[in-house]
Amino acid sequence: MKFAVSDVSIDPVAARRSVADNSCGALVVFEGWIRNHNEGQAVERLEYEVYRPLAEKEGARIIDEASERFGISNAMCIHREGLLELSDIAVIVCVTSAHRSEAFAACRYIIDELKNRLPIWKKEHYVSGISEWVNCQHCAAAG
Amino acid sequence: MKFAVSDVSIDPVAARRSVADNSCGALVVFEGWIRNHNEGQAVERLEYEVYRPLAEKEGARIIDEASERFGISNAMCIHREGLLELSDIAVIVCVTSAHRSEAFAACRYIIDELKNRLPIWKKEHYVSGISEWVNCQHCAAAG
Amino acid sequence: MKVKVRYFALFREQTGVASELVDWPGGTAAELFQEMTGKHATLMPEAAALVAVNDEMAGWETSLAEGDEILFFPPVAGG
Amino acid sequence: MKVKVRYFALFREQTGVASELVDWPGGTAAELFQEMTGKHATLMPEAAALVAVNDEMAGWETSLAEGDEILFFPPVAGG
Repeated sequence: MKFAVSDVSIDPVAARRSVADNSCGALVVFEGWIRNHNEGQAVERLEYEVYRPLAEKEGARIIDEASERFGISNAMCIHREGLLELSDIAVIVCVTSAHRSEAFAACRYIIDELKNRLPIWKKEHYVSGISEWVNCQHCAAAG
Repeated sequence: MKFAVSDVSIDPVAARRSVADNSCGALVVFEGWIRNHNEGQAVERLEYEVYRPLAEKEGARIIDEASERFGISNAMCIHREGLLELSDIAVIVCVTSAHRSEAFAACRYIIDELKNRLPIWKKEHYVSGISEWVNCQHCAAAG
Repeated sequence: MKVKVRYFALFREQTGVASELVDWPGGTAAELFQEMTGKHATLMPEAAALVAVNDEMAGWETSLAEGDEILFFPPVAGG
Repeated sequence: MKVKVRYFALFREQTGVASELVDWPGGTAAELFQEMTGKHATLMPEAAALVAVNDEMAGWETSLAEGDEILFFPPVAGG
């Protein structure tokens, strides 16, 4: 399991453990959390819709690309779907390697590519009662 | 406690928790682990010597610099001293911020500066029975 | 030519359907998107959207075949 | 002029002492390092080492004063 979509809470301890290996000198972890504000709006909770068949295939591909490109030891990622509350972990990426530069670069690569390429959509529910699909309001207005 | 030297095992879960805050959307963690090889030698265990008064002052300064420079929310670091075994955590850096770019940049800055500036020395004990102060053998030979 | 079209997230809410069977003269993914934009009147410009055909990401110029499953994705926002 | 010199890691092993009191004519940190290199015959070139005076990192050109505590650091290797 290099890439997974989960409909239950992400366990960061288990994620970290899954990439450990005593040939590695460096671990870099990225976690994306649900924060209480976005673009000036107070956020109450958030909903991720994931198209799993393609997200899983593309997620695994991104991790393979990072492995080849940066020569890391291990990498994994879990992305949530469903309803999330403040402070929940939306996504975790863990990378290990012999030295730290590759681990930093690969972790950054994986999260950047995931955000651009995976068929995942985020609907923010604001304290005001309004809800909105993130990244869609401007395009919709232009359409 | 932004920067600490510890003579007991580092708890990565407590470290992570200490920087959490629901205005943050990103957590980046770096952990340095004792790996089983260095420059072609099989490593058995490792010893860190730390000059605490200066390490603590300089460590806190580096974290302040990172906070100012990258505008992050929270950052912390713990560095071990004493005898460490394979897979032990030698150092952990945790950084949170609203967005991921600053967290990655600040985490990288902190670990790079720590390695260059803190009065900490590492003696590697190899499986061969030899032990050596890291970064010192070449200079000593030249002297 | 019959194809199946699936809508996600904002597109599903705009069209009011998760999927539909479409019988049309055939053409590219872009042409089908135009067709559906006309039908539902609410989809955004294709430049902002993505398309996948049979569970692989595809370009808008892809020619569609009988029985293809076409997925229209609004801008993604993972992470 | 009396100063206290402290040695760490490799330097402590090379000199065989963790610290010593030195009575010398005075001068810069670099000059004291040369003096101690002569005495112990085993310290590395100053370019590879670091010096701190009274618990603050210092330059090799720092002039030392009576009672200063001078710390000689071999190359650091944290992390």
